[in-house]
Amino acid sequence: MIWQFDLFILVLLVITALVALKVRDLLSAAMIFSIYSLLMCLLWAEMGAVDVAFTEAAVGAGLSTVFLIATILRTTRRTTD
Amino acid sequence: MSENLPFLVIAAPLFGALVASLVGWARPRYCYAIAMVSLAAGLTAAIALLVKVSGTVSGYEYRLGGWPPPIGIQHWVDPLSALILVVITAVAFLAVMSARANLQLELPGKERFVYPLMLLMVTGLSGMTLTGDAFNLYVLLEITSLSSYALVAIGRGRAAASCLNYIIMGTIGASFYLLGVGYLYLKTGSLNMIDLRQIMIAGDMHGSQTVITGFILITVGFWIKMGLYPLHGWLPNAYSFAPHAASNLMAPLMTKVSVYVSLRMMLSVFTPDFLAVHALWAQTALLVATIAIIAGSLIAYSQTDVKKLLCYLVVAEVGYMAGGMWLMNRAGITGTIYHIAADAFMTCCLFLGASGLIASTGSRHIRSFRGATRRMPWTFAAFLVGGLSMIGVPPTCGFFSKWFLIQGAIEGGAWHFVAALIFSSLINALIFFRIIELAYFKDVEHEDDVSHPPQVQRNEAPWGIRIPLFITSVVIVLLGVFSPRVINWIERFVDSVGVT
Amino acid sequence: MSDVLTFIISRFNYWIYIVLMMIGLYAMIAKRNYVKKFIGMSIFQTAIILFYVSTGVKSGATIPILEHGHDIGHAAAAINPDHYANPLPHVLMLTAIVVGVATLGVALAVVQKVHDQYETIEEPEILFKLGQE
Amino acid sequence: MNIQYLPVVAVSISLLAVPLIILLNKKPNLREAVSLLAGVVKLGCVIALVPHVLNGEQIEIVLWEFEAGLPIAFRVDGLGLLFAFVAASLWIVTTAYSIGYMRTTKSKNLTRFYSYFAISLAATLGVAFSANLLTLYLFYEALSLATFPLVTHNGDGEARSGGRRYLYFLLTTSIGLVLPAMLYIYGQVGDLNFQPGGVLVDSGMSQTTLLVLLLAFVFGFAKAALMPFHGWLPGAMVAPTPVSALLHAVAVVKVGVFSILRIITGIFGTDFMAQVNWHEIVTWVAAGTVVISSLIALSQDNLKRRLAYSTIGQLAYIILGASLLTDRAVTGSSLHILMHAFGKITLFFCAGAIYVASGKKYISQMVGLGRIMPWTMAAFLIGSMSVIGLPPTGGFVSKWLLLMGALDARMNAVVVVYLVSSLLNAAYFLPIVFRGFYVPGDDPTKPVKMKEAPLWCLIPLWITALISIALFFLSDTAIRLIEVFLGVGV
Amino acid sequence: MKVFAFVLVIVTGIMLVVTAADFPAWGDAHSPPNQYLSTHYITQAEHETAVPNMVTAVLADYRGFDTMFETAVVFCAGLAIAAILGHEKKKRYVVRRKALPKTEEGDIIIRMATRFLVPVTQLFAMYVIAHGHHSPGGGFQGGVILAATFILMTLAFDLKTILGRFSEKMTLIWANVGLFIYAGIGVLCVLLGSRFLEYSALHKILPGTDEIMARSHSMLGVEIGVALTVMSMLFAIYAHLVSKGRLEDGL
Repeated sequence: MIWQFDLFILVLLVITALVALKVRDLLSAAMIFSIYSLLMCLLWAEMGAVDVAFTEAAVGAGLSTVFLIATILRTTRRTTD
Repeated sequence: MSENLPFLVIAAPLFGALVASLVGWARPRYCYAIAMVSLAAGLTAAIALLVKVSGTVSGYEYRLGGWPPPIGIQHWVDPLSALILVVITAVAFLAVMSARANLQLELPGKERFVYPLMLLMVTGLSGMTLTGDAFNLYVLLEITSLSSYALVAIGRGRAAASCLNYIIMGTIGASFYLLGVGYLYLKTGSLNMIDLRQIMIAGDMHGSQTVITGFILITVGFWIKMGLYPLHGWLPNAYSFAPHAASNLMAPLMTKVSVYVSLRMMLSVFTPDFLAVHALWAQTALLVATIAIIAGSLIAYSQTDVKKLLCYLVVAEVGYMAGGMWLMNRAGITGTIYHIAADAFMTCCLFLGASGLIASTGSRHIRSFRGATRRMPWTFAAFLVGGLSMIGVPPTCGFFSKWFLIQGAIEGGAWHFVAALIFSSLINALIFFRIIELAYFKDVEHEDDVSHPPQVQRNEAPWGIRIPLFITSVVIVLLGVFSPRVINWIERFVDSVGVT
Repeated sequence: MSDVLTFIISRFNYWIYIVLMMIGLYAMIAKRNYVKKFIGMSIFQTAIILFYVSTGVKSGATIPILEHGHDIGHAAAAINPDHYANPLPHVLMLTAIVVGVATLGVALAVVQKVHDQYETIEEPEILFKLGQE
Repeated sequence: MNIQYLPVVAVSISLLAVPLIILLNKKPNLREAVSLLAGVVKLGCVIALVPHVLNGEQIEIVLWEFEAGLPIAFRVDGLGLLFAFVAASLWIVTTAYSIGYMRTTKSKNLTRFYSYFAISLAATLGVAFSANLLTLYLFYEALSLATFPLVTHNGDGEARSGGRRYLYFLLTTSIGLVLPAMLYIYGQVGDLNFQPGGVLVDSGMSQTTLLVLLLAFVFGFAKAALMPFHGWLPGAMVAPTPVSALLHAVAVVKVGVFSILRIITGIFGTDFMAQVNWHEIVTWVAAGTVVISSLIALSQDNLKRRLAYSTIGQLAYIILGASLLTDRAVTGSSLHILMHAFGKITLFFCAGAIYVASGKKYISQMVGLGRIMPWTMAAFLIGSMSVIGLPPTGGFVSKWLLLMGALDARMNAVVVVYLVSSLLNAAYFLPIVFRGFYVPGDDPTKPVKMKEAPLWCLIPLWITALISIALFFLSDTAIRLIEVFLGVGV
Repeated sequence: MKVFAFVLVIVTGIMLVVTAADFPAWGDAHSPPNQYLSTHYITQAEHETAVPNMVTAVLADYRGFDTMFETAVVFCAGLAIAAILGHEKKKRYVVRRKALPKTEEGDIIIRMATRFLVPVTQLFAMYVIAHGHHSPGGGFQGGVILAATFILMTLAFDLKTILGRFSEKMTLIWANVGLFIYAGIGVLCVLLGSRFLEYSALHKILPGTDEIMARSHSMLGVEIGVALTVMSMLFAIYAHLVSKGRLEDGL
């Protein structure tokens, strides 16, 4: 376990979370959220929680994002928010 | 087999949901029968469990997977949970009994989803009552919430829009609870409720900041879930726009079970001693509850939509229980527990009555009560029993819970809470007498024409709604008449956790 | 000074989890777009998961799978609990992840239904249209 | 049959009659016969109890135990029996009267009317026989709810607003004041039974607490219509006259004062009250009510409203007497429940008879009425005399005792209040009779034709008028009952 | 709303930050959560269940009741979404086709790649399910991967085609089968005279096992059940979300 690496991911996590909520394009937001999940999964794997990381990779980065994209394409992509 | 009763209570609706979802694909008509059978089985098992618990000293444990408690998950059945379990299964049985008539009118063709979801919800609620494991409770809470989101969103019109708010608030509440449990886990290393209490007492952790924050998170989380006043925003819209079949089930049960869990956490996990240390909390909570009661009653009084009105009454009633449990004396806690049971039946009766009214008049405006005494005397009479109980008229059960709550509040010196309880009784009286007045008088247009008494068309609610409605109103009275026995039963629990 | 630094660094996970959780909470309440709200909800939930996983970490420990697992009963006597990460939070969080994705799915389905009815997924616009009804 | 069950039968007989009344919806004669029959049985039960109570027997029965030491129970004592006798006997008379009144005015929904009437009577007797405060409270509330449909019987806008006001007043005060006070006492003392010495003696409550409790009860039992909580009574006069007569001259309002008497004698205890020394506040409130309401009554033109204000004044008499705490005053006030009931119901019956026969509601229209309806007006005179307190009517006895009681208490101001108010009573009743008999009608030249009310109305009102006179001579038994209750000799 | 949310977040945040100072240090092997139950699971799991992956052992055995409801949550979500988005009047699933369409527009490379990838991925998913006892993975992860292969196919071909192979009805049936396997194993234990989900009772009917191995084997059964439910329900959720419940055309 390398705490510098840990720190790096943690900071990146905050940044991706903020960006995902900030971008005006929902599709980008979904993709950035996917990156967030992937980083999270990396962090957990590095903390020794391999099963959780595995699940998060499949679910957070994979399925959640697919669900989000499906919804965005079925509704609207733009937002003023 | 009798050893396995706790599991039967949960498994009956769960298997019912599975079978109903399968059968519903080909033969939606059979779903109703399956649901009724499985709920009846659950109710029977719950009653058997009650009988079984009455023979034990303090309670009865059931180890799932056969593992001893802190390692595995444990069901803990004591007088309190056995009582609440019977209430839940009984109310669920009655509410689902009315579902067919409502669904035929509202959502024809969706039976195959609605019944399994209802059954899953009942599974979750019964599980929450039984479980002795803090994390297991979260999972069951989520299954309950998910099915209730779906049951709300399935409705027409504004249902979906109000459901979005419900999902957000519900998730915040559940997540707060999860986080609170995490804090306790961090400090104690255990998830079993009884174990948590013992470790906290043994390690003298009641002053620990982590435990305190955990407690606050859990309490606030369940305040959101039960819809205590400033956090109630989701409740009126979600329950009033949900299909009647769904709101008949959700309104009586969801808030009550949240109250129960909150109480269980306070008494069985954190112990009254812990709460006594932080006197400020009790004052704050009582103040919030007082505001909730007053605000809920006043808003209810200003409503013209019958279901909205009932929803705000629920908000006020939640204030009763949230305040009552913080009185932390024997009468207060007894009153709260009795009120959980009483209010479940009362709310069920009122919602059933309202749905019957809407089914036969097609309107949900309060004016549709006009002339109800002649058009639907039986439906209205049963509805009225619920209303009188809400006001607190003996011998309905509403009187006795109020009796104990006020007594507890006087003992605890919480005069503002006494005032709020009385105030809300009065407002309830105003509300229901306004309805009675509408039902009695504003019926016939040709009032002056004495020689030809107008022929009023009988327009009772469908039998499918009327039968459960009658049963509920009878139960309300019986619960009142047999209140000494129920109170004795509750006091057995209250004494065992050391509330004085 | 170094004490404070160690204190801060040793709990860095916890600080970040709080920041992420608050970001999520803020988004759930203040964001107007419902998809954004639900992204916020997912961030909120993963933050809690991060907290749980962090409680189970032991410095210098490995993943919670026995090393000589294939030969059953072989090294059982010599298991040192400090060598393996705590498996319990992992189990709990597996469940929490599933619950999270299930909630997200239901929420998004409701968003689609609302979009069908009101042609928008922005909260103020929905409220406006509800007011017009 | 065991004597214990008599009070239960007395209370429940009218409840049992309700299903029969509903079943006989289509057969008015039978329906009313059932009502009368139930009334007779009820009165029989009550009278059968009299000798037992006079012998000093304890008649007590626990119906249902709500919590350990807190039962729903009946206990018969002199005061309760006296009140029960008033209510039960007048029910029979009123039922007979309402047959005439309701049929002549062609009222509708008579089944509902008789049913709720029967329920109200059950609740009234329940109050009379209550063994503890909880039982009393429950029947008190039941009475409020059961009389609501009667007050709003006409169903028009006026009736509804009057009924709403009625309910708001009664429920607000009873739930808002009596219930918390009762719970507080229960929490502190753990006993709500009416006991001769009161239950609060050894409670160690502070003076302020006791004052608050006393005021909560005195004002909380708003059926007693003590000012400023009297507003519902004139409003409730929109009800049909039989209702006003029985409920608002007898049952409902007397339940209010009866409850206050019970509180003073059974919960506080007269001796303890005297010790605590707060009773004078009640005395002055009641005295004020007596004078003010009499003055307001003078200014009323609507006959029923004048009677209503008169009732408010007479009720305050009773409370005033009770608050003096001397034996003779308390006896007098208990007796006044009986005497005033018969006098006032006669007056109400007359007002109703006048309305039925001539359609007149206002006193200013009643000029020369004595020639058209001599029998009615003669009865009115007797009723007035009883309320004013002139011999040979029952009212004289009770007022005399009250005056003596005030003298015993050395409250000369109260003596003055009694005398002044009696004069005022005379001032607002006697002119009606005088103008009825001696001032000629609109057109003196026109020959006067007698047009009396129907016999079903006339006979009951003469019965009550005659009983009013009879009570002057028969007051001994009543006084004995009260003495047994108080354990004193006057 | 924004100001309110901001204040709320700051207040909650401060409360949590203050509390975090009270936490045991991060990575401390002697903090309460890492001592009490953790020690038992780490040292005893293999003795008691014969599964070296402690996560699987805790998930499927010690806390098997949780996991059953976790599966039920997925099931519930699938039903919920079908209920919310489902359209009643239309025909709900298309006629089953024998083969994938040969000539359609779209990227041939993607389709060919999918054809190669799907079997391999599904094989891997089965490995993940079956090998969950010894390596990271298990029923849930495997189920998600299986669902992902179906989603991949809908992306490469189209939704109708795939629904022809794996219709909504089939997803419902398989999801039910999955949960029935799980709960059924639990009930079987009851019928054999033990408590719910007490797998050791199954050694009476599983040939050649003792109580411990029975636990290990039952866990595999349970994992398969989880995988079936998760696979079919997640795919059904996707199918509904991507077509707004019409189940006709996907992305």
